[in-house]
Amino acid sequence: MDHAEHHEEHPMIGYGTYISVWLALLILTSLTVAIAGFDLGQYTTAVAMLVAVVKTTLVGLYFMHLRYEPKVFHYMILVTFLIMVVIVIFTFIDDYRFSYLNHEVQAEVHH
Amino acid sequence: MAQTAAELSYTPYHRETSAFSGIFSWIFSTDHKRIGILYMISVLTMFIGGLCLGLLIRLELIAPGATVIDAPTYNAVFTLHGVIMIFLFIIPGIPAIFGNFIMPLQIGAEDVAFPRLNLLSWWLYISGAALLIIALFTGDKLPDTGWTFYAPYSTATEGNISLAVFAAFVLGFSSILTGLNFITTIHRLRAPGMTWFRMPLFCWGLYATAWIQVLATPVVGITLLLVILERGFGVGVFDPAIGGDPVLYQHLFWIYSHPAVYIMILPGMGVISDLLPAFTKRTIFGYKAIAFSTVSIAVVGYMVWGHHMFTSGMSGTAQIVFSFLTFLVAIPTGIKIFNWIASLYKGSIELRAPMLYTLSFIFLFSIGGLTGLVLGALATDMHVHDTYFVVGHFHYVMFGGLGIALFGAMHYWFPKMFGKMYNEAVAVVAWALIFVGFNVLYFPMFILGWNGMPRRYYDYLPEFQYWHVVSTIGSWILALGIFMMLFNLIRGITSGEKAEDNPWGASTLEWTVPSPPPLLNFLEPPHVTHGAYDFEAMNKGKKDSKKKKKGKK
Amino acid sequence: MSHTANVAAPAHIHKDYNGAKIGMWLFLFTEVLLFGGLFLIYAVYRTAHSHDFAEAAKELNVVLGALNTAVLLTSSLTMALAIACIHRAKKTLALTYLGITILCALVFMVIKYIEWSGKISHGLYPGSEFIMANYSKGQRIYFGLYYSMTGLHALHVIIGATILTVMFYVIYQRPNETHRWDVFGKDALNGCRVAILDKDGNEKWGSEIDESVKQVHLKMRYYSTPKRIKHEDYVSLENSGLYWHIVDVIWIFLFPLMYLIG
Amino acid sequence: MFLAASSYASKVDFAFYFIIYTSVILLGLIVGFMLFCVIKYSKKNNPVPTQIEGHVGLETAWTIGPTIIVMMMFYYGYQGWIDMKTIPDDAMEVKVIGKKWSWSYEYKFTDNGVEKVKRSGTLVVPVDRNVKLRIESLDVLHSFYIPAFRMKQDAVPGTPYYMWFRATEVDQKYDVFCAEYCGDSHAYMRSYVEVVSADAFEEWVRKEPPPEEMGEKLFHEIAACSTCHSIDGSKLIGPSLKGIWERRGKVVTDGKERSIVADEEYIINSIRYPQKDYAKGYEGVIMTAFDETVLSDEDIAKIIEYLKTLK
Ligand code: HEO
Ligand code: HEM
Ligand SMILES: [Cu+2]
Repeated sequence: MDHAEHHEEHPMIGYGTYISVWLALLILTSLTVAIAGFDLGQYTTAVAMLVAVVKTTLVGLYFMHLRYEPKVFHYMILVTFLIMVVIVIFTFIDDYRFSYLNHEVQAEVHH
Repeated sequence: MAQTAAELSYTPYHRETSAFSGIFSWIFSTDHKRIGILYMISVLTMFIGGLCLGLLIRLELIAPGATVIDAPTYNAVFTLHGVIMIFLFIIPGIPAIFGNFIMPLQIGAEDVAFPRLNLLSWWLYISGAALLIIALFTGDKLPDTGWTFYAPYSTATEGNISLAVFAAFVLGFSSILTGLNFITTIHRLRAPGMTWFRMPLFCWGLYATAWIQVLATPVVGITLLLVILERGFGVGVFDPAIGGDPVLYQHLFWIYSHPAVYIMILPGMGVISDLLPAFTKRTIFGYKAIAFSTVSIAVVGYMVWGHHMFTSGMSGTAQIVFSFLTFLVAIPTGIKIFNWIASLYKGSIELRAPMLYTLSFIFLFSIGGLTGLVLGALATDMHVHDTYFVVGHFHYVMFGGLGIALFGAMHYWFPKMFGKMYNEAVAVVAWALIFVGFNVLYFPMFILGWNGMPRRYYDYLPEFQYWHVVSTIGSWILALGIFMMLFNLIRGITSGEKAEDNPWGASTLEWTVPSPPPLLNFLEPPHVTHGAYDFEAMNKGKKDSKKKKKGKK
Repeated sequence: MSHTANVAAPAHIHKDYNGAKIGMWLFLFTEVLLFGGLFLIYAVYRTAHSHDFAEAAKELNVVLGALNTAVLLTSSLTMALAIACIHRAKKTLALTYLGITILCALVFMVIKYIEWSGKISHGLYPGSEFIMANYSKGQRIYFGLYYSMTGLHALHVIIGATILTVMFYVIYQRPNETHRWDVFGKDALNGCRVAILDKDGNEKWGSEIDESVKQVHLKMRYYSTPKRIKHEDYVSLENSGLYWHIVDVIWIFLFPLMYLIG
Repeated sequence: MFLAASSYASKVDFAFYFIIYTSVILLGLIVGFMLFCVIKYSKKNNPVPTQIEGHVGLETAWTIGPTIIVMMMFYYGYQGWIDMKTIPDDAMEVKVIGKKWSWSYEYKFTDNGVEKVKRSGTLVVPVDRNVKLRIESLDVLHSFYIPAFRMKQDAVPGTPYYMWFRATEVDQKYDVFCAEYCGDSHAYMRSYVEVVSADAFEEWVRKEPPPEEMGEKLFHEIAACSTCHSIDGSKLIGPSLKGIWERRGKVVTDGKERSIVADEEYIINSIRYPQKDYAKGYEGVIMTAFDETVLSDEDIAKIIEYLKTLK
């Protein structure tokens, strides 16, 4: 309750900022589409994901005002992000999920 | 006892009038205390339902062959027993009942951050329970997958799975709302002076739990949704006939359900950390160590889910990694146990009923946890996986851990919630029956499991009968104790003696308000100046305020 | 003294602006992890069947997908602008932007409908005989995931649009403010006086609270001017906005993962 | 203690007893200390408590101590397991097929240069010989469990998984269970391992049942149709097959009822695609589908011959 009294008003964000962010987002989208045209092989997805992360960061920082929010918000988002990473990494350690599905593989551990 | 001025002039929360009357003043109330009571009634009702199913399982297993029910019924009974106990009893259990009632009092708040969401969460709980019951009476065959809903059995069986799974989904939502509410409450509504490290450890337990509720439950939500989609439309992600991988289902299920076991136990551990100081009259040993171990259990708990899948056909590397990390979880848990028993040292110990539950928690949970290590070790789990050893393990940790902590909490906070006292002698006898019955019921399961008795078996080989009979007898002793305990508490509500504001002489904030508390909890806004278990400061504070009062006169 | 505090208190709990936002963000986390589960499944199968996924993705129409991305990004912009306008107490402009946002949601759904119905009419849906007969395991899973993921996302678009419509109505209703206090049973209020004073402090209207009064109900009308705008006026709009943006963010990932695999 | 009859069973047991004994000691110390405190520092004996906030040294000790202990537990667990997971190259392969609700086994062997397959409802293995199991499932998850060997591996439809063992005691018979819940008769999905001498094994593999008995063997043991279909008219999970041959009956196809005659075509379809037509009264009861890899066309013909005898 002690926090309630002094909630900080974040500065007014200009319309211009929003419009520039929007333009950047549109440009990044065209970039992804364009890149998909070239054949970057295994990097295509990596680049597409990188662009998606940049876009998300823009949306988060400006449209969702994260730039102006207290630190707690940032920590909480970090925790969620890390959990997501942990879940993916630990599932991927079980690499039988990829090889087994298509063809037969030995179940032994090779040393 | 002479009534003080404060007592004369306040209305306890349950007498407070509101826009609604009668039962509606409860089921539409947004008061965290009323919602806590609503949860208490509904969760305990579900518990008794699950308990009866458990007794039925045990009765069936008293002899090999058909005894009282047929195989499909038996399979539905253990499925329902598991689903009810997990989703309707143990996960909501302590957070929804005592988290709701006690936590805002402990941090000096008037209510939780989102009272209306809190009510919605209860309604979702009730809807989930109702859906589950509807699932029993509709469809061709009862749901019979076990509480784990493993694919592809769950996507193919003719049992009424979709509705049961949807019920679990709704209950997950209810759990998420509770978690979200508690995190916000603890962040925003702590009273002036209530710093993080002055919070009672119960709040720490709830805080860590709430994060798991928020960050793990959605994963099982989507998994269960996919099971429904699989049944309805054949999307194929878990169905090998279409191209899916059933083992991936297990990954997703346990990504939630292992962290969920810490949703179950952390609030219980919080209760124990609160009860110990109250009955030893000394500060807890290693407050920060306990707080940090709570958080680290929650964190490491995210990385061990694979230990449920050692025989499922997971890669060798994954098995080694998951086994290793499983052992790491034992360390913070051990830290808690050691700090708890150190908190007994040089205390002034009073063996009241809640304290008896506390001590038996430490004993039973340790047995459960230590047998968890047998399961976590690779070689031994290959043998005991899916046997009664596992059944023994999880009843010891869930029932012997959280269940017993819940019983302890029910006795400990009883006077605060109802303003009455139960009969101490009956409470102790009931405790003794529960403690003995519990061990007679579940300990034989370790022996059965080590000897190769698989779980979810309707029938078994004659050589297993001896320990099954012992176990069944234990179930009756346990049930007797539980009914005695419940009876004693209900009698306490109807005709118990009036309780004081702080009958145990405990040090946390909830004991500074009248029993039962008024609608907005505190007659005067609290100002916290010392740690949760600082008995010296508390006693000094009391003397000071007495002096002040005298001075005024 | 203490009892007046009791009565006034609930109002100020709800004023915890940061609390409301934390709650919303926590909810967004659950949304992220809900989709996270699907993305995890996607990642596993994509790794296992990368070739099949690329083949199957050719069935999707990149132009429509890109168009929908642009539509959602634009709607995110107008959403942010609507909030910025409320900040500046420009109600009509805010409503206009909000209207455009809702319109974008509709356009998105129409395009989605065109895409889905086109596919379904070709027999491209999970469990169809066509798919079972002509497609490999990996491709079937791709379509299973395509429908599950975009379907769940579309559901979120619908929910989001509904919330925004409600917000539209709520803002439209402003500046009527309703306050309600239950005084029944609060003995401490007995004998208190409720009054309206003019700017010189003269009482223009007043009344005693006695046992017969059960509730005090105040309906106020004010005009939003930058000075008068309070957090309560837009925290719910901001929270709806946050929800809308997360729907957009999920699409930002879905689009390349579903449409652009080469 | 109960028997341990595979090469790695003793390592499993060692890990088990290591963990159990360590745990018993720890638990004993914990309970002992608790009881000591409860008595020594009871309210009566110690009315004034001493406030002790904590102790860094102790805190460190009971972090490091347990860490060492659990690492040892992990290590022994790993030791036993790595043996189970390292399949010797010279192992003889046996295919294990799980389905609702029976296990069956297939052995490949060469007889005078001809590749042959032996099928059985009991897992017969030679003593002291490495046996590699290729574990498959035809319908849902099962788990192949031999307690005496301390061995378990899930059978996952769509993917084969491997496990191995070496039986150490000759002329023994051990129980095999299914350890993964798989439906109504899960508890009855049992089988046996018979450990025999090497010579006895060779003889057994080569011994074919007379052709006219093969249908019966398939029905009762290998395909184990008999777990769900009785031959005496009683109702089990599925309809009884007593007098099935050329019987007239009603089935439900896509929700519509139609009449059929149980001729050869109908029976073959019922085995290959059981979910197409449901016998009336058994709608929705899922039977395992048998494809060519499990029951060849000749096998089905033999089964039909057998069914003809069930009058
Ligand atoms: C409240 C719930 C709860 C809790 C807290 C735990 C805690 C633990 N569990 Fe358990 N579990 C729970 C509930 C379940 N577990 C299961 C299954 C399960 C399995 C899979 C078994 C299988 O299917 O093959 C493993 C490997 C474990 C391991 C552990 C471990 C290592 C811990 C540790 O957290 C325990 C830590 C505690 C310890 C170690 C004791 C106290 C410490 C002391 C005394 C200090 C000294 C200790 C040392 C030096 C080591 N569990 C299942 C089965 C699900 C199903 O299949 O249906 C359930 C429901
Ligand atoms: C008198 C009380 C109880 C009895 C007699 C009892 C008995 C049993 C038995 C015998 C089984 C094994 C069934 C089988 O594998 O065939 C079982 C399963 C289970 N029990 Fe209990 N139990 C009781 C209370 C509880 C409580 C309090 C909880 C949770 C807190 C619980 C949770 C479970 C779960 C999750 C399962 C697994 C169900 C499944 O396999 O899907 N039980 N119970
Ligand atoms: Cu676990």
